[in-house]
Amino acid sequence: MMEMILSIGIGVFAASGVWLILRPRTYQVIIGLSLISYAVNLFIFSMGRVRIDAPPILQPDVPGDPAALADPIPQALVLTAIVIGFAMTALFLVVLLAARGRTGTDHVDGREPE
Amino acid sequence: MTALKRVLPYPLLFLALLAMWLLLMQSLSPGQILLGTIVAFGGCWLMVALDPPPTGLRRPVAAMRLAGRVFVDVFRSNVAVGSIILGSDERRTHAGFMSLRLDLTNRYGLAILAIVMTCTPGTQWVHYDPASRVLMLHVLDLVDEKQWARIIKQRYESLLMEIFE
Amino acid sequence: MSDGTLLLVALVLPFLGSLLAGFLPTHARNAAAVLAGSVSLVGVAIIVWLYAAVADDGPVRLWLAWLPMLGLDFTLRLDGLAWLFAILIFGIGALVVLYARYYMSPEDPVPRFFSFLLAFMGSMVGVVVSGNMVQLVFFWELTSLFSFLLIGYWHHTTAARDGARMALIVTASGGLCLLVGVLLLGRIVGSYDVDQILASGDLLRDSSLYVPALVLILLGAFTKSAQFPFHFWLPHAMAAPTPVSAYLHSATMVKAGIFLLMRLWPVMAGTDAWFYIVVPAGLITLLLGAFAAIFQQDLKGLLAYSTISHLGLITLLLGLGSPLAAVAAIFHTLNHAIFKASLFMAAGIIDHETGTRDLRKLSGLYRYMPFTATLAMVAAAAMAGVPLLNGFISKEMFFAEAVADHTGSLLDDSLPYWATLAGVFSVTYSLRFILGVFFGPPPVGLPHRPHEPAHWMRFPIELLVLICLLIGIVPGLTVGPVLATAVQGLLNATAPYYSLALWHGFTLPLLMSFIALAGGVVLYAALRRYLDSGIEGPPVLRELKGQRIFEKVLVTLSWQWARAAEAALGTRRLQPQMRIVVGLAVVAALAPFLAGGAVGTGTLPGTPVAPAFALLWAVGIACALSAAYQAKYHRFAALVLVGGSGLVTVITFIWLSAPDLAVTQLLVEIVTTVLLLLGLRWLPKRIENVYPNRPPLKVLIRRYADFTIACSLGGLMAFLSYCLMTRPLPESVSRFFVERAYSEGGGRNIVNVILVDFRGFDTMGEIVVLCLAALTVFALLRRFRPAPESIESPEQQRIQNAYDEAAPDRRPGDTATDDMLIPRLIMHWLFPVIAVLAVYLFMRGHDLPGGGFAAGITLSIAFVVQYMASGTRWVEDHLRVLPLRWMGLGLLTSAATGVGSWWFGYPFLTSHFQYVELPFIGKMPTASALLFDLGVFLLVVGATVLILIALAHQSLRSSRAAQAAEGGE
Amino acid sequence: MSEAPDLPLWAALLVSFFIVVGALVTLIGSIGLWRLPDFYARLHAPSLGATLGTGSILIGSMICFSVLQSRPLVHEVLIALFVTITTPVTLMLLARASVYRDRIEGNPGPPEQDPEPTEL
Amino acid sequence: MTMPAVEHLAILPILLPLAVGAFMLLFDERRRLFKMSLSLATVLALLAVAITLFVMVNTPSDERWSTMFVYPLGNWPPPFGIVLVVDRLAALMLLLTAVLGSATLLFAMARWHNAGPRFYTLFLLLLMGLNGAFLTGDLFNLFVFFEILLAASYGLVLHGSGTARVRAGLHYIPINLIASSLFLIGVSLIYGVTGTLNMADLSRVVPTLAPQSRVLMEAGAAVLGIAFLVKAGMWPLSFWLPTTYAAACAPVAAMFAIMTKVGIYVIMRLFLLCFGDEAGASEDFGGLWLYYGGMATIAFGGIGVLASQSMQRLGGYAVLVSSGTLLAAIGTGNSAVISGALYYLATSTLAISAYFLLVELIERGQAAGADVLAVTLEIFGDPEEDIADEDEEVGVAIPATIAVLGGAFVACTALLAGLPPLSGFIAKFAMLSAVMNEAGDIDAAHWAFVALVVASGLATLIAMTRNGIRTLWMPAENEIPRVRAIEAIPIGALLFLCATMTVMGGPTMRYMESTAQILYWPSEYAREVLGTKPAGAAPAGQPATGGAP
Amino acid sequence: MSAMILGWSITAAQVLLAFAMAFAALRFIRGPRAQDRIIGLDTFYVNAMLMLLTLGIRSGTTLYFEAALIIGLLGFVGTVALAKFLMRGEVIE
Ligand code: NA
Ligand code: NA
Repeated sequence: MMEMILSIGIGVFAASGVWLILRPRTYQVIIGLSLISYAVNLFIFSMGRVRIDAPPILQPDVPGDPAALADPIPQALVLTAIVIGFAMTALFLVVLLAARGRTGTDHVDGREPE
Repeated sequence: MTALKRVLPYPLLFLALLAMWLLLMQSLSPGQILLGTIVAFGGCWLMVALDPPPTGLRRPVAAMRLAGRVFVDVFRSNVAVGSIILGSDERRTHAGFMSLRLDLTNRYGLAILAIVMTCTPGTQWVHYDPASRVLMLHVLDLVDEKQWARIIKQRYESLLMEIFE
Repeated sequence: MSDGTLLLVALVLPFLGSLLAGFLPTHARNAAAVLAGSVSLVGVAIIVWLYAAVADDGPVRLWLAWLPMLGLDFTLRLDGLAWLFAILIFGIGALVVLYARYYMSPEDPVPRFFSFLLAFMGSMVGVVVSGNMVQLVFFWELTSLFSFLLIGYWHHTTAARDGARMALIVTASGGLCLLVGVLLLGRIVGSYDVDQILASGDLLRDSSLYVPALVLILLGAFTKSAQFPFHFWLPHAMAAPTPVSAYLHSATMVKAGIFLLMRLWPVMAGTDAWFYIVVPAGLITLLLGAFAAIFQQDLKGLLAYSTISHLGLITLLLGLGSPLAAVAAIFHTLNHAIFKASLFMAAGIIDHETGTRDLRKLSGLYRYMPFTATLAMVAAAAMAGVPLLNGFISKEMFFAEAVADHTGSLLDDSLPYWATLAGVFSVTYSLRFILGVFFGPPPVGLPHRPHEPAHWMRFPIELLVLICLLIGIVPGLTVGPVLATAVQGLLNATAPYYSLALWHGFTLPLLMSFIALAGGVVLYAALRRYLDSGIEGPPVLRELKGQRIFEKVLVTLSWQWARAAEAALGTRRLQPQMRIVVGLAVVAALAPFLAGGAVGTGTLPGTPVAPAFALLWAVGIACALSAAYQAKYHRFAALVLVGGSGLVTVITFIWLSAPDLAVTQLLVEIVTTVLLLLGLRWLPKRIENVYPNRPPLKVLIRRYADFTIACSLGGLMAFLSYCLMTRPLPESVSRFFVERAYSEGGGRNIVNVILVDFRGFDTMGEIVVLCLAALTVFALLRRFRPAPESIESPEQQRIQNAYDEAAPDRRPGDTATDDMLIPRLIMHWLFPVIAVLAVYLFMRGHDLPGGGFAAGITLSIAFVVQYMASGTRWVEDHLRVLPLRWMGLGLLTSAATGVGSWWFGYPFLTSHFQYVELPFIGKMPTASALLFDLGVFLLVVGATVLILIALAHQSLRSSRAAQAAEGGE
Repeated sequence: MSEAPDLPLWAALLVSFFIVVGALVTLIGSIGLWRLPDFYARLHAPSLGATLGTGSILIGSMICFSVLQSRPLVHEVLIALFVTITTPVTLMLLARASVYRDRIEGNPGPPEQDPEPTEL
Repeated sequence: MTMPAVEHLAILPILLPLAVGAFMLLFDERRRLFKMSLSLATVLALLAVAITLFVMVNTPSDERWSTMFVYPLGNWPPPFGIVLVVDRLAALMLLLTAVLGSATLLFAMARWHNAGPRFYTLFLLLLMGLNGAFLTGDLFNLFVFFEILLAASYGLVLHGSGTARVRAGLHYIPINLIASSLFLIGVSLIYGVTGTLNMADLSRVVPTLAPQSRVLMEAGAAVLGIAFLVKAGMWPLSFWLPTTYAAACAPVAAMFAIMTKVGIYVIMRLFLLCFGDEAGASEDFGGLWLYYGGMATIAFGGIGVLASQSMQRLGGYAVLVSSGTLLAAIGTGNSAVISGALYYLATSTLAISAYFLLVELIERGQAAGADVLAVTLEIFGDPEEDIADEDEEVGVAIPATIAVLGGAFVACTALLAGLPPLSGFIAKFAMLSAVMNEAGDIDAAHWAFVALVVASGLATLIAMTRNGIRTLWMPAENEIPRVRAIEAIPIGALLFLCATMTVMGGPTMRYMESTAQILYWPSEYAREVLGTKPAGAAPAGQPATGGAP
Repeated sequence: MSAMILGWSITAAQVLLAFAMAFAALRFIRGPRAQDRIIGLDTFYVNAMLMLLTLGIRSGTTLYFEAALIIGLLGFVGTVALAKFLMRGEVIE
């Protein structure tokens, strides 16, 4: 079942991401955030259920039939989420670079643990 | 000619972009042609800012011949490399580097040559030194360096020089 | 003006005066004093004027709506009890002002002093005239606040700071308890109004909440009135200027607690709980204070402990619960205020004129200041309870009440002995005060040569001592009516019979008085040697310093324990915080399942598996897991692996009918890769594994915990998404969009129509986020300071440049140029191609996958490709990109499109589209949404380019910095 | 597996052939990526997918859509063109970078100096 | 029939800062005066708009229900399109934001605006995000506005750069990114179960859900709740907060006083809308968590206040105390408590904001390293010796600046500790009296709430006295801080507002009461929102049959 | 009949391509050198593009074309950046 595969995929992405955001190095965190954002995007997407060959794009001169098309709302939400996720990745990257520059370490606390 | 250049700096590029637009739009309607013209025109002017070296495309026929040769070679070398990949371990041990001096100096010609080298599996452009005009290659099946040098120089370089110089 | 209004004036006037005084210039000493004096005198006048009304017609009231819904209205209520306190507050206030005018040094910023004093006076009046208990608490806390400022007036000394802080903390905490107590009162009675509360005695005493309310209210009263065990703050409040002590610790601040006990006496007293809490507290305070007072070496310290002792006495009297005891309490309150104020002032004069208050240094002052000495002696005698002085009468009443039977308990029966003992002590410390200061050999080593003070400085004492005498000799004539009114106010009923006569015959109390007098003299004689030895504090209790204990407890509780608790309950590290956030999210999401029952998978038939899809996800999962594994030591690998996961996501979007998502995700993927790579250069070299063999157990446990958390969130998300995917879609708002995307939104790509029309507002917000991120990146990078070891150019470049330098015919950078020769050419020519693709994506977005965002990212990739091919300098010589302008224009375009609909009378962002007939082209749909999308496009280009380029510029800056450093050497 | 579009049999066969061949060639290339012994040898492998694999599948796609929509649909040419133009950029840089790295680290593989030009 | 022009006011709190912020991007950073005056004009305009809206929701008109109006963006009818909803609560929050915005912007103009590029745009966009979050009636749009205000806050936290700020950002940002991910998970789950994103519609759907769907919806709401609670600062999700607030520059920290309130606001709104009395089986879902979590937060905040060495950090913990109090108050589910809590919300926001501004002025004159608290002195210092040393008991004439700062500090202390005479006292009294006057016995939980509120006030008092004495009363070798009028005026204005709230306690509290009552009436809210019809005939190109199917 | 043939062959092609992707992924998971990973990713991109094309053929719409086109034209950007980083230690100089 496609649903099962997709949900397992979401789970693994999320788990890997969470594992990484719990690590001590800033780079691990940003990679983790990327993975989590994949997982979350797919999760949102999955709320529209699994639809194959039904992109929410209307054929010319055919009235829209909700049953024949994938749910467009989750897709629209994911699009927004992707953009915001990108913005945040960029921002966090620069913050971690700044922190690395100023504190001399790439530890998430801005100082090496004793 | 210069007047045309002033309005339309890169006519070939213009045509290419227009073609690209029409292909993308999958349409030949007048509206799309008009729109494509505008877009392609804009694209050309963008290119002006980058100020690339002048092209010297001279012989379209030679270009067609080159394309034909490459097409055939691509096919052939795909088979060759495929058989090496799937063949015995021993067949995969003949790889090696080689160099050859090129007579071609036109950058566009070199670029095409690079594309050709890459497209034909089995040869890989590694480095070209414009000062000494030496091209270093990596060849997957380097049994006879001379033969590879011959193929490159005779099958491609000569045609490219015809086209660009 | 009605009586109520007059009362309001009396209350407001001090605050106004305070405000005014606050604005006087720093050394306007006379103006401030005149102001304060006038305010006090007007207060006295108003209160005196109101006496007739109070005595004849009962309480004077004023009611103003404040917070009626909470039962808190601004209510003033002046009954006999309040009247007595009010006259004390204003009267003694006036005298203190006069005294302070002379006491305070010209260098002191006196207006501030008077400002605080007036504000305190107002608060104190507020406490006594409040007709609403919450309002009383309101003013109660104000007295704490202003007394803090007064005690801390000389805040350049440690003693003043500590004393003020301690007083504030103790009394304000008491005030908080009082607030809760009053809230309980309100709950029981159903009102905070004093009249209603006074009318609900039985209801109150029968309530199950009576004891908690009582305890809380008593906490308030005891802290304020310095009852044991909260008495310790008072001696340290002596760090205040003497006028403050004379005011706060005779008539006002400490009497607020007494006032409260009296105010609630009719409804709360008389129970066992009351007796067994109040009486012991009063008794211990009485004895302890008196005993400690004997051994003080500081004149004001002695008076402070004596104050504590007298407050204990009053409390004890109130605790007894009999009306007569209450009469005695109120009378003693009055008397104590009078003689204690004069004594403080006298002590202040001594301090002022001699420069010290130390009893070890003071001696024989009588010959230098006989007049002051006489006054002080009279006042001290009143304190000691010598006949013909006011203290005597109230003390007699106290003794009588001590003898009388109240509960018949052991405590009750033993009271006469304790009372007598306290009398003995009070005689002793009074003697000590008189004999130690005014008699004996002439003083040696005083800072100043003593002399009589200015007459007007002495005047307040003269007046007060005169009152002591008058009350002491003719009590019935002088204080009788006032006392009667006050008693009526206190008891809230007709007063019992009591006599103010001096002579009641040979009674037990008289005997006790004589025993006290004689015993006091004997005790003083016996202690002479010990006292002269100069040891500070009483023999046994010397080591028991309230302040030290308080500070120690306070520091332990409020600092050390707080620090420890903060560290134990919180963390400043990121990892635990992340663990908690994720862990709690899992718990929160699972909680409904525990409560609401298990939820099975849905009924929707599953979609048949495509083997390639399964295989694809196997790859995706492997990528994610390896990324998680590699990110620490192989950053580059992790980046590539995340790219792999991203691509699997992209294919999934396509597979499951979401081409728009795929396009966008793909483009973002590319830009993100470049972005992270740009950052990678500034990260430190990864040192190798610190635990080459097996990590320590602690680390292992942490890793297992993290693993568990990670798996649980992953499992949760998998479970939830599976649950949802196997359930049929609910009837959703999507139908509306699907049906109208084309007819009303003018686009066939429903997702894009949602983005730019139905939910265009989201998109506007989303681009604002992108804009903000770019601005932040820009701002941060302007101040970017790379770590020292990453300033120099990367190893590859150094080697290649070194090679170029070594070769005679090459210049540094040639190698790079050679290597990039052909890629650069190709990448240049791709520039217009990618730009055309961007235009295409933009134009088709409304009908097919694409749109402003995708187009914007595409165009910015076109720029980035040029930067990669030719380097920052070259590109910026050839292309002028002003990303901030693009961003501004983009946002403005989107916003303006939205505003455009106002013109037609529609809400913001109402879209408008129609088919336009264009020459050659034919019918073209033109939607305002396209303009909106143009804004999105412009912003995305600007923001993305800004982010990437700002990062890229750091290399330039740091290479410049490195060159500068080299040049400098 | 029946969701595929309904084409005339000849077209279906043709399309099937092209895409299966293309996929197969691509797979062989990718296997090469795995099987070939060193990095420089592996450099040759992706070209299979990028040229013959891509070309074949694109031809399949062109046939399919041209038949489906009854008009020549050749926009896939663009993909072929773009892939052809862009692939060398990556591979050239990669090969060069690898040579540098190997030389710096003294790995066997690339010669210490560029080999002498082969003269014909 | 077109839309009445006055209704466009609803969008202005979002549009105005956006447009001006964007406009300023077109100009170079060197045009400071221009940007300064433009921004000031904008925040003042926002204030005017907020006041107008505030008055409007309080002025019943014949046509509409008296207390709210709905702005359908894009003229799409709810629940399909996004709507802005101006009701009493939203108007109150808008007003607070505008007040804080004006005060802190004025303050920032003295010096902080120079500390980094594009301050004004960041600041205005923060206001946009806040206003949007308060106005929107759509769950996903709320996410977007959350992101706007967070993104702006990231920029503003880092404004001025410096190690401390960067370090704080290094925690603040990822934690909030995770919270945002949770937000998305929650929202999408709710959408997946209910098929709607409109909050009013949601309140209509929730009671009708089948049992299993209800559980799934609640799971979504719970995850969403965690996201909000991170922002609201509930223990143990709030450790980032004091560090962040302490690191941010003063005007930013002062503006942040309302950031936690956004979380509170949303929780209040959604909790009462979806899990209120009319929510059927889901009634009061999560109430206990809020209650106990809130109390834990008060306790932790109080501890932190005591344990803080720096004044800014203390302010951060005061924020936690305030959040905890509000959360617990919401958790009681009692409308009287909520109205007190709303009053408290306004008071504590103003007070904390004033405090952060003030602290910067006070500490401006501090010598470096003066931050280390002289607690040891308290234990080991010998007062007797000190008297001997300082025998000349003459006060030091403190310059007027210190006096004014000191006065303001006392006012802030009173406000934060809940002491008279300012509105902090009334706020606490209102909540406590509501809790204690609930029907039935006062149970242990309520006693705990009362005790915690009182104890936290005491803790604040102790800590602030300690800090105040250290900075304002210790013999100063510090320079007297140079304070400009535009720095003092905002503080004065904020404190003056608190004083006004005390004196005008009756009307203010009445407003809060009616606000709370409306919150307890979700069906009316839903009716009003969902009953909104698009304006007039559809524009050209749209068929005239607009409206819900 | 023809749909079935096409269906099966598309499925077969997809499986082949998925295996191709798996091999490419194996290379970038295993390395051993950074350049191996990049080349793996580059191949992965091309394979993904082909996969998208087969999906397009199966659905009979050209809606998925844009995504494939973008990989074709822009897919190299990421790998070029990686390669340049390897070569020069910096993506943009
Ligand atoms: Na090749
Ligand atoms: Na490529």
